[in-house]
Amino acid sequence: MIQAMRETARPARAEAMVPAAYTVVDHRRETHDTVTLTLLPGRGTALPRFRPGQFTMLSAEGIGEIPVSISGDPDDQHDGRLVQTIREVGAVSAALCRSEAGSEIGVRGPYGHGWRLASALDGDLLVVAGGIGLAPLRPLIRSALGRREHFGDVTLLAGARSYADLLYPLQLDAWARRRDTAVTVTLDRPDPGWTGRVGLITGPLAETAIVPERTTAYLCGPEIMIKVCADALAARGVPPERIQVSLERNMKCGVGWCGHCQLGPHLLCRSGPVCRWDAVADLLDIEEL
Amino acid sequence: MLFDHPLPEVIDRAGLDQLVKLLQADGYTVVGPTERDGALVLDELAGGADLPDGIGVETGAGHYRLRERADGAVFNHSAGPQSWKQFVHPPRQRVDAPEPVRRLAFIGVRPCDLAALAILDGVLGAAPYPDDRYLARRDQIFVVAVNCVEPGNTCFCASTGTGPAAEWGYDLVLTEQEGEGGHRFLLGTGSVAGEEILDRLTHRTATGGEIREARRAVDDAAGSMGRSMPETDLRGLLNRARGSEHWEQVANRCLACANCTMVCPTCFCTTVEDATDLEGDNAERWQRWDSCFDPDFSYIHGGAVRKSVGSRYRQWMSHKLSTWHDQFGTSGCVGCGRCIAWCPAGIDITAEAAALAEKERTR
Amino acid sequence: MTHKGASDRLVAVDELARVEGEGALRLRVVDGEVAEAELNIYEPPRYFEAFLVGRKYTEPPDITARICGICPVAYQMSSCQAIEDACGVQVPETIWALRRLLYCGEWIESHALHIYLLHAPDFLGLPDAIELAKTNRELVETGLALKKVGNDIMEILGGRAIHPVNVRLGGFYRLPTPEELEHLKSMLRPALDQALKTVEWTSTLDFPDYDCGHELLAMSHPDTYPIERGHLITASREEFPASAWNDFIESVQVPHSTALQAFLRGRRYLSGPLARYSLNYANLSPLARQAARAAGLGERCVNPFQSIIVRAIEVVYAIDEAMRILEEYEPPRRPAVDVPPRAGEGHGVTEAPRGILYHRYKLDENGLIQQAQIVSPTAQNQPAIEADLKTLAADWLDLEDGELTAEAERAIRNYDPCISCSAHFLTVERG
Amino acid sequence: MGKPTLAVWKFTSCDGCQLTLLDCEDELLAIADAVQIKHFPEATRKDLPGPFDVSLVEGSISTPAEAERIKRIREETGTLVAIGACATSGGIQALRNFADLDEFQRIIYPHPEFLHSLEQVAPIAAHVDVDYELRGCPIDKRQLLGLLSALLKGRRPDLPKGAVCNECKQRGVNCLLVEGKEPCLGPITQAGCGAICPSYNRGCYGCFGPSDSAQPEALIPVLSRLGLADPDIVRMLRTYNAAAPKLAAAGDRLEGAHDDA
Ligand SMILES: Cc1cc2nc3c(=O)[nH]c(=O)nc-3n(C[C@H](O)[C@H](O)[C@H](O)COP(=O)(O)OP(=O)(O)OC[C@H]3O[C@@H](n4cnc5c(N)ncnc54)[C@H](O)[C@@H]3O)c2cc1C
Ligand code: SF4
Ligand code: SF4
Ligand code: SF4
Repeated sequence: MIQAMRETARPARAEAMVPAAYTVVDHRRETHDTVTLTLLPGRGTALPRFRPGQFTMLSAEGIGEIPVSISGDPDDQHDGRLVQTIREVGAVSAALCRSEAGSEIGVRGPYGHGWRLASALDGDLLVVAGGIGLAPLRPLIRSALGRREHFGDVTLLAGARSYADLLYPLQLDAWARRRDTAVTVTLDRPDPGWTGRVGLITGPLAETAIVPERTTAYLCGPEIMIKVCADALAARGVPPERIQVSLERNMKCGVGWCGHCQLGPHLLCRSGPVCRWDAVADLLDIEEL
Repeated sequence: MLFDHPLPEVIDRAGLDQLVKLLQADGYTVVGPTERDGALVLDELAGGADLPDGIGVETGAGHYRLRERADGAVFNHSAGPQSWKQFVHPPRQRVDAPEPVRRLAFIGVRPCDLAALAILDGVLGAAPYPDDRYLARRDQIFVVAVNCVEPGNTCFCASTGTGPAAEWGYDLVLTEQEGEGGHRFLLGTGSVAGEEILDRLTHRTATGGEIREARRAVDDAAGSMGRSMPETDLRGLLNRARGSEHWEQVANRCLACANCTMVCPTCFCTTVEDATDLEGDNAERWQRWDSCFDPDFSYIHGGAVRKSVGSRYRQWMSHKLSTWHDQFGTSGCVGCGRCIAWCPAGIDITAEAAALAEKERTR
Repeated sequence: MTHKGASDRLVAVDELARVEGEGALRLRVVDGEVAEAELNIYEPPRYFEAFLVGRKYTEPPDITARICGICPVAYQMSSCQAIEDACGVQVPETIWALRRLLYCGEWIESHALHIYLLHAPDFLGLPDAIELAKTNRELVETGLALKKVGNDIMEILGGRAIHPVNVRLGGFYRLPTPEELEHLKSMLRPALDQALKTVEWTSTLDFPDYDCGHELLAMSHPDTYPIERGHLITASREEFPASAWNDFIESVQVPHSTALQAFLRGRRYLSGPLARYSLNYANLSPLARQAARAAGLGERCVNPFQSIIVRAIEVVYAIDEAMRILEEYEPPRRPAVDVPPRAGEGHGVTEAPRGILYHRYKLDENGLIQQAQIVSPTAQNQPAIEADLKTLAADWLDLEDGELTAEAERAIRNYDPCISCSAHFLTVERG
Repeated sequence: MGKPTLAVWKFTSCDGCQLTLLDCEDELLAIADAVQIKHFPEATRKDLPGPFDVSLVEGSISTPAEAERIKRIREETGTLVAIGACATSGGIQALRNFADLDEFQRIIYPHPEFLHSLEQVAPIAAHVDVDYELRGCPIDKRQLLGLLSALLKGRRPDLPKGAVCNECKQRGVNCLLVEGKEPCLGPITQAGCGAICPSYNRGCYGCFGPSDSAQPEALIPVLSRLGLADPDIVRMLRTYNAAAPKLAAAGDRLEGAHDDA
């Protein structure tokens, strides 16, 4: 290998890989393992505006960088704020969850294809969220409710393991109190005193009345949940191109250079994470793709 | 565009040394094939004398040997263990600190490898998120290509449409000739920078005979490739083969050692790791080559997506020949044959493609 | 509970610190006399000699290196020599030079480790070198820098410092490049100064007056200080070649040890720095001799406490010698000569940093090992260590248990015992 | 908050892996600054009681007393790291798992009754849970430092699971197998050493043990083509990590194939 560093022309940058410094201005514990951070950019480092369903790469310095969806309100991006909800599953997510107000973290993005809402105009929206999957769906719901008059029925089904694991319970309550929105929450393991639904999300989904030709569905959660629900909806006649799912694969760069997030023809950081069901249904059927 | 050039010029073996010197004088670090530990590797050349005169190679599946040539040819060898990728997309790089860029001159880039550079340009250099580091390095490279007149046993660029003639993407292009008239190189230019260098080289104009001979040699090369990809729609074939039981069969032979991805001139995958010193200050972020054969490559919380070796081989081959089209608009394979030669188990991508095609035909 | 001055007491240290491997120490005092002094070697046996049987003759250099992470080169050199001897192969001088250079690396590393990290704290009443660094960081840094130079030699010549990979029968897998050798030279030059300073510093320590009365056994070579080659000599002027080892040395198993103890025609004996120095003073380099004189040492030194000075002198020698080898280096024509197998028996003996290491192999005509015998330095020194303990302890009976054990541990550390390698060797069965 | 505490333990081994810590000459004092060393007999007489944030455990379990001791250490340890081939697969002494222990003892010792050995030499993970493993005979210094700095920082240590071949290619070392020069276990051996042996023109002898995806069965024909006889291949698989299940199984099958023939 060549060692000598002879001629030095202009130094190379890797702009796309260098995170912008953001400050944590709010640290809110959602559940025992999940935290929502509100981030503000440092001077002159604000990133472009995000769209619902997009994600950023968040860095904990010296620990690592991971993809995290944006869970804030797309209509409230003043000062360049970002709101992100992180579940602690490993070293980097744990370090981010520990980031108290005032600390700094690195942010790149926003990246990826988000939820398509324009194509659902005048139709019904069906949102199905499992666990942490509610986080990337929240900006979508907020966006839709902010333009409520453009849509027909808006239905949200959210599943969680237990009440303690349920994300944004107050927010869900507030949505549920709206007359123009139907919200159903189901728990795998009900707590004593829980009067709501119990069991997998497929139960309420089957019972939800839909007009397939008017419905656009938005799904996010564990891959197996996505598959079962999307298949059920397709079987009930919702056109696969109107079922949108947000998928997860390992991501190291978020910008299409690292090759990790492939799902067959897709680089999920670019053509995803939100994909149309017709583009991925067959792929998810294949084991270990 | 050797043959379209109004009149190709000719330099002799000494002219090649002179070319190396001129490039060095212009501040380039000249990199080219040279012998080390029983293979032709790509390394910095002190001068033209480091080029492998008279050394040929004998390749096969999982097989590579140097051999002495009867002639003094410098560039008639193929499928070394390295590719130019290592210079434009190095095995390890820090991504959170600027890095000085060297001016490199590549000598002896074969057409398949020119195509590979073009593919990397499309992967790493393309909008909306170009890799500035890659582009900065790429920007500083002077390319001396060679037309291929002697394909090896593992070569199949004719069937991937990426050789044996260098079409574009070079500053200078050489065609090596031996025999009557001595050892010489026809020289064409592909850029202003190339023309400037040519002006300073001792050269003469090529004769009609020499040009005709060069054209014939390259044409012959197209017909004498050691291997070929089956003539079928590979993109569709691999698409349809996702569920094939063939992957299991390959898995019995595959070592999952990642050699194919490391030697491939277009495989670009990387991973990123943070590092700190013991005090915990001074964080650094490093990118290094990764491989779809690595167990952690597809890791997401809860476990890897591709656990079996078969699924990893399927990922690799499908990406090269099929899904690369979906992602980057071209095939990811340029027919250089490195993955065949440098697979310790001798697994051959052309043979596996043929086997898949055959299975589909007989089903 | 036992008390100082009690006429019957038992003092034990279950896990000796700052020695390589696992050992314990037991002193039993009966009627105001030291009745027993034992160095218990309880390191679990690893049965090397047994599983070497049936392996190929090319394997012992790598396999036996795993007996000891502290002196792998010693194992590689003794085993190469023994097997080359069995196969009747002579290795050219150019390769011997490289082997000696590699071995110098191990001496420098191992001695620097012992002087600074294991032994020095004893003289200063500290638990370890880390405490020492708190008051004298520069000193510890000097020690670490010296140690590193030893490791550099092993890394460059051997591929890595512990269990080097580059050694093979007949020579090496690959020769060092000129750049690598240049790099070594540049590392060694400043190290020589550090080594001389080390001798000076060790000579200022306080040493109890104590001459051990052991027989001495060391290697000897007509032209050089013994490292990787030579025959055996004793203080009582016996001389014998490696091939006569088993005629002179006998190994005995004792219940308190997984190591077999070695005796020279029934006598306990000492091997290692003191023996080497006292029997080979004349063959030290002028610089090393000068350093010895400046440190106030005579041509003979048999005070085990002063072994720290002798080690420092040997570090000077090893650096000096490494520089000489590098100056005179001529690359061998090939990295290794062929060593075709044949039926036979061979012996190899070299001077590991802490003493003599003997290997013997019996091969069949296909080169499969039929029998292996290894005698490690600490197995040889164990009887001498126990004898020292017994003698010295008589003077310590007034001490508290804690102080007494500290003194006893110190007496053991004088020998830089390597318990990892001492456990479990020695073939007793013949044929 | 006090400094994180570190303990280094030895079981049946050669001391080489813990020596690797002392071989970090440039970093040793920084380590001593960053952590409190509570137990490390090779380096200090100090011996402080647990709990220990991190325990580095060298060596395999080969006696009943060791089997007891490792349980106590596990109870007192936060992050337990097994270091080296002995601790991660049993090491070279596990060769006795393939032989008759009684006979082994008789070959070496006149009085085998003084000895206490377990029937099988086992890695640490066979007796207690292990959080991380550093492979190698011995471990690699950079990996050790990387692990320590990662644990101090709360980062997942970067311990690649792929084969040594990755490192050959990234360093620009030519392939010995493909060039027909030397048998090499690199394709089935876990990366981490930096491809030391191939860079010295020597085939990897597998001291880092089988890689996560190792397929010894796929390598056997490659080695045969280089002219190795089956017993040679069995010996190659069975040396420093003989008891690693994948290697042991492949060796057994190859040997079995012979017994049948
Ligand atoms: C597009 C996208 C959006 C996401 N949005 C969120 C979100 O809003 N909230 C949230 O809590 N989590 C989200 N995740 C998952 C989150 O990225 C992982 O939980 C995280 O990478 C785990 O990293 P770790 O270091 O904490 O854990 P470890 O399990 O130690 O992971 C080690 C490494 O593996 C990789 N990895 C592990 N799991 C995943 C994964 N699921 N996806 C991608 N890479 C992974 C990462 O490179 C990580 O550094 C999202 C993932 C993707 C791909
Ligand atoms: S897939 Fe193989 S033949 Fe194709 S470009 Fe890569 S290495 Fe060359
Ligand atoms: S030399 Fe060995 S480790 Fe290196 S690439 Fe070849 S097979 Fe793999
Ligand atoms: S190449 Fe193989 S044997 Fe050599 S050090 Fe690395 S893992 Fe160990």
